[in-house]
Amino acid sequence: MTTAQPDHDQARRLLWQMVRIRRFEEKCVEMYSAQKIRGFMHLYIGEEAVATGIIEQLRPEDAIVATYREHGQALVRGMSAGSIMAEMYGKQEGCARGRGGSMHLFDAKTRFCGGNAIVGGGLPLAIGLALADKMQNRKAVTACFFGEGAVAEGEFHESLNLAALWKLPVLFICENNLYAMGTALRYTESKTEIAKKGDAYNVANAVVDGMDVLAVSEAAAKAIATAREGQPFLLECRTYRFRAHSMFDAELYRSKDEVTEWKKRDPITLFFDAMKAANVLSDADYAAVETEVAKEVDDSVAYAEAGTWEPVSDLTRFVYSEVTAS
Amino acid sequence: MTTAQPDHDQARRLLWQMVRIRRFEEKCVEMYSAQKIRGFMHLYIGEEAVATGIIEQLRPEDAIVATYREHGQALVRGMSAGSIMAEMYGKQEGCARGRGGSMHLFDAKTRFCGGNAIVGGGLPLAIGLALADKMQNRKAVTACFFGEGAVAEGEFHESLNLAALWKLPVLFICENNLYAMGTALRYTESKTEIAKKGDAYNVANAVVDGMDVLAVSEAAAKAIATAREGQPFLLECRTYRFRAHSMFDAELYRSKDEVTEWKKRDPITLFFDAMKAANVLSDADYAAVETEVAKEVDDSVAYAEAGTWEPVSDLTRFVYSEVTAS
Amino acid sequence: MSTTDPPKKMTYRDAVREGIRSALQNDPRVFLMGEDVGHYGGCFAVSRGLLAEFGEERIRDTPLAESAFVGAGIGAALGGMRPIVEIMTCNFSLLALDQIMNTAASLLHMSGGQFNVPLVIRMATGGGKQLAAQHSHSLEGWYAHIPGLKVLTPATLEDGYGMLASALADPDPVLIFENQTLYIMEGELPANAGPVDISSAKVRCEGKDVTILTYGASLPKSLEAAAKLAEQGVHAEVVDLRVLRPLDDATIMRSVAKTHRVLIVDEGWRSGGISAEISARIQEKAFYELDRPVQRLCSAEVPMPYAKHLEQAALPQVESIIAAVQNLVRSHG
Amino acid sequence: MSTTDPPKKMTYRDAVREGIRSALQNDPRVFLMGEDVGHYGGCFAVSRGLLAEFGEERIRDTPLAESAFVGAGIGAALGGMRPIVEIMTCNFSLLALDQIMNTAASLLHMSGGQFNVPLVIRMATGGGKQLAAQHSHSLEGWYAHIPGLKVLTPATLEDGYGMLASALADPDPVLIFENQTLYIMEGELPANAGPVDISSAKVRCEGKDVTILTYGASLPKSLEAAAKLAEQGVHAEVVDLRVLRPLDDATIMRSVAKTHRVLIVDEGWRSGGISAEISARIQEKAFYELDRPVQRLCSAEVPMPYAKHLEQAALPQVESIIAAVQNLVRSHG
Ligand SMILES: Cc1ncc(C[n+]2csc(CCOP(=O)(O)OP(=O)(O)O)c2C)c(N)n1
Ligand SMILES: Cc1ncc(C[n+]2csc(CCOP(=O)(O)OP(=O)(O)O)c2C)c(N)n1
Ligand SMILES: [Mg+2]
Ligand SMILES: [Mg+2]
Repeated sequence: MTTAQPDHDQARRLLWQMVRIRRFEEKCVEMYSAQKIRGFMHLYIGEEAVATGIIEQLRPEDAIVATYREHGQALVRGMSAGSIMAEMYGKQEGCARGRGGSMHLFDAKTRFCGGNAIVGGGLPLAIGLALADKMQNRKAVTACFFGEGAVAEGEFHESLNLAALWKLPVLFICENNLYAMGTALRYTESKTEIAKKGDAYNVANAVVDGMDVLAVSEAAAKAIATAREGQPFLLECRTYRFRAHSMFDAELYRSKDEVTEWKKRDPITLFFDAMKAANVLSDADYAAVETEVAKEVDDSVAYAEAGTWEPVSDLTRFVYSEVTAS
Repeated sequence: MTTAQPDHDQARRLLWQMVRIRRFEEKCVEMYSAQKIRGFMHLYIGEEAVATGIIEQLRPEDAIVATYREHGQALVRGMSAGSIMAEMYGKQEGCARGRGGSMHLFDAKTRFCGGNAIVGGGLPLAIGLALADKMQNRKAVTACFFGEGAVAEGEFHESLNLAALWKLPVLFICENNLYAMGTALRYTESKTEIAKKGDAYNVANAVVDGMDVLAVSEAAAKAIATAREGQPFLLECRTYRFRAHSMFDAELYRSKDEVTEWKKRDPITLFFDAMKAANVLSDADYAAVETEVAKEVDDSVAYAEAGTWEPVSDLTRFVYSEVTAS
Repeated sequence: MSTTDPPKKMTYRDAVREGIRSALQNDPRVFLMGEDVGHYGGCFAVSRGLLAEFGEERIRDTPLAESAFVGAGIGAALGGMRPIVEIMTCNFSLLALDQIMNTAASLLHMSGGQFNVPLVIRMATGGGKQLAAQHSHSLEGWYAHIPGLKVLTPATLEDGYGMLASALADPDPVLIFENQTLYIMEGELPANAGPVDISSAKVRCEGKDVTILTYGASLPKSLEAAAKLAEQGVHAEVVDLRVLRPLDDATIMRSVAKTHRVLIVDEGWRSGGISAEISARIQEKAFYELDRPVQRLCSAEVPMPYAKHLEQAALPQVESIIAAVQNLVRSHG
Repeated sequence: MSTTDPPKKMTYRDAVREGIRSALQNDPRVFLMGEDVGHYGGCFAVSRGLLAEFGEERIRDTPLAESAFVGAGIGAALGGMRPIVEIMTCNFSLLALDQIMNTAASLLHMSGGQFNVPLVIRMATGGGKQLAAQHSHSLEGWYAHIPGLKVLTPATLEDGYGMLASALADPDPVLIFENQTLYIMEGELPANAGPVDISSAKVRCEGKDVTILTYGASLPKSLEAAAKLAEQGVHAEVVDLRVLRPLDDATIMRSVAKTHRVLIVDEGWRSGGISAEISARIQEKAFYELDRPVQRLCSAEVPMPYAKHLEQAALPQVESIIAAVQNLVRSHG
């Protein structure tokens, strides 16, 4: 850890957010096995430092656009674990009434604009959100998360150009976990330095160790400050997913050793050990966080279990709006 | 002219190609006014050095993918002026039987693969042609022409990446004439150095004065050699169209002065003056070229006029193939 | 403007431009975005003059990047703006189809009703100008397949002018298809023109013998055909569908119940086009009203050829409409 | 293999894989290209094992760049190869629609017959696996609107295996839609399985009372419904359309002439879907054979919801097919 030390409360909060993601998703796996959750489900385990480091630096008025691997972003942003779990159960108490599932979490209150399962599809949306903020003189930033796989899509190119051309307050966050499903970065990019691609558009850029939550926080703070002044920023976070791509993945494309190696840099352990060494956090803190989180996760399951099924007669609702926009 | 001098025959040929394009298109304008030609027609006048410099360096086995502004490419490639004029008349003697018109010239014999009117749409096609050549161990290059407007499209990005990733023999030629219809480059690219964009993909690149046919030839020779070895190349040719974007353009977006200024660098005059000064070409050469070309152009009109209309009963032909592919 | 002012003579193009201008004047959230809408004055000169009047922020030239600027329109709509996105021709809209179907049309549903998308996309459509296969498709009927979208096809000056305001007032994504050949159509716009209804079809010409259901550039052709047929004593009722999604079944069935014979005239391709849907619905809802099977006159199923005689042969024409009606009235006694 | 060998037990997924393998073995021009077809083994495990067998050149993992790799497929086809391009699901194919419609489907025509495109695109389609709105659309019927394309919907192991070879032998672009829910279907593939006809529909179950026209994942459901209906004395003829473009009108009309009552079961959305086209054609070509209006049972017009009970309610089901048939047989006496 090379960056400035957080104080106890700050450190505890970062730890808490990362542990929330971890334990929540472990529970998701359990519930998937119990067939309470279905469809495609993508886990963020191993990548917790990224969402945590970045979203903790955002303001309430900022917007977020995420991918199908967005449980972490949603939790850190402040969406309730219950509403997310209920969503994955398909209950109408879910954050998208059970219409979206794991890949399509939404929350208008916190400007959490999804949950987009088209790789690269969120980037143009982020451009538009930022444009709207700019045209209405709001000092908000749009944080747009995507994987390194999305970099090959035309939307990446079109969107970075627009953001720079129109001087939009967008923070592009590339979660470079080295694989797009089972395809390694070297099979998808002729030039594998992602951040550098910003240069082609005059988009300021940086690379950060995505396993180090303090490094991410610091990089995010700078990047967000740049974006808030109307200069888009591309932040590449080098990270790794510890689990399979989704629940259907036989992981033929990477070795156990590679996974083991990366797990040695578990973002939670890494952070807690450093904080303990620096006497910022104690084992008791850790235990308390775990207890707190365990309760939250259990509650989320209880909430989802208690949830109700939307009546089938409502099937065709939400295809068109029920009220007229002002 | 900074490059090596061509000999008399070479110089005469370059001059001849450029004059062919110029006079042919002037005739096209006449025929458009006479309502013999309709639809969208885009002129290459002013840009002749680009197609000439590049295509003269290609081999018969190489392929060409061009845009809707492709009369020049087609002529230099060796398609007959008559078949092009007849195409624009809509006659069945046209190179696409009158089905394509000005924007869709095609010729299988010379591997002239169109004539694509979707901006950026030709680039993926070029990738595929080059891939086919590579997989079949043919040492052919695919030359893909597009305007600087196409650079903003996602296909540019996706295609350059694929070309470099798969080491394909593609020469990307960006005809940077500063405008995409009426939109100046500064309104479409956050970073206006087009060639440099190749760096984001590890695609070798260069900029060349597109009004100087010898400079283009020299740059093309190098670029093609690189491509033939399986390394794609991006060549930006800085040029200018002397005419409106198409026949429907009021040219509100650029000043007469700017056009006048560029016309001082007319590629034909520039080249002939230099060749004359170097005693490579004479006024008599020029006059002979003009006479030759005038005849070719007149013949093309005669050919088109003598052409026939495809029977309406054949309307639905060529939607599906009439023979089974082997 | 008072309702007693005389109507203004103008083209359909002018009417569309006036509609855009009025929307920009009335609502600061409205802006126009697309390729060449500003400095060039619009590919079809629709937006000429608007840049000078409203400035670069609100008449926003975009790079060639259909997917991104349509997506940006969606995002801007979510962010509280009311964007009008122009796509030059519907062929190019294919580059943005992912954004249109997977995002614009789906977002409200995926978000459980939280994120509606008040976006308007205008695009030119149709053949007849010898622009060949990549500039001449008629895809409005095809788009009408997509739940979550509304699809409008203004075919009169009033609709060219007034549908935009109604579309902007709609909370959900609305696509407006302007047929390229209509831009030069001349007519009169009432001085008090304003937003028009965007939920119903309209009978443009009353008749008792046969119903012609049509829209877009085929409307004037159908009206001309009806006038000529009237001279022969055949009275065709011409219904302008106006809205292809959702279809106004009531108006359609009312006319079917009156005439018992139906011809659908559609510039789109026949197989799987909007004409098929209308035919199927009439069968489902008015089968026993039909004296004859519903007939369809559509464009030939070819990517549009450039040559004029072929292109004209590919499209529905006054003569072919007349022939189809005569056949329908005559056949099977 | 001799025709007397016993049929092999396998899944539809295996059959599709065997079809690909056999194509790769038989023709050096054939290669498979798409996202995760190689190292991952295919999103739906269809191509598992093929990379090891055929190597990286012929089992070509692509970056996420649908437009470019579909376009590259077109170019490779022009260049003499026989590419099989896989798009993971038909929702993602929207990113490549420009290449598919404006190039693949149009090139032969625009070039006056010079450049045909022998390209095969395979994609997964359909709902039923709780994958929600961006992974569950059924767009095969929508694609069938496009002239220049052929559209296949294999619903049996034989077709899953054999349609590919026929598609590769076709000189023009062919799209093959594999319904996601069929991959786990078990069955037998005859030892002498080979290329199958790709121009005709097939009667999968004979019947005299009513015709069920269907395809894809609705075929097994329709057959199950027919079996149950038979127990009630209602004999439904089940026709597997197999090819959505061009439709095999002859087989359809033959069945209509036999039963006089028709139900179309289509997992696509209703409005403007292939069901509409079939209904319209039957009306046009067999109006006086119909005892009842043609009925359609389609998916609800919603972007697919995630929740299982809603998704199942959105799709045609055995029960709803039975109910629709009963209604058709009963109604109007
Ligand atoms: C346009 C599109 N193509 C393909 C897919 C299928 N798909 C889902 S996730 C994924 C891999 C994406 O990798 P990356 O962007 O690196 O994100 P990660 O999953 O690693 O977080 C693919 C190919 C998709 N959802 N959208
Ligand atoms: C995808 C797409 N979008 C828009 C258009 C309309 N259009 C035709 S040419 C053109 C300008 C292209 O400019 P550039 O690429 O610089 O080529 P130039 O015409 O200058 O040679 C535009 C916008 C199109 N044909 N295709
Ligand atoms: Mg990744
Ligand atoms: Mg240009």
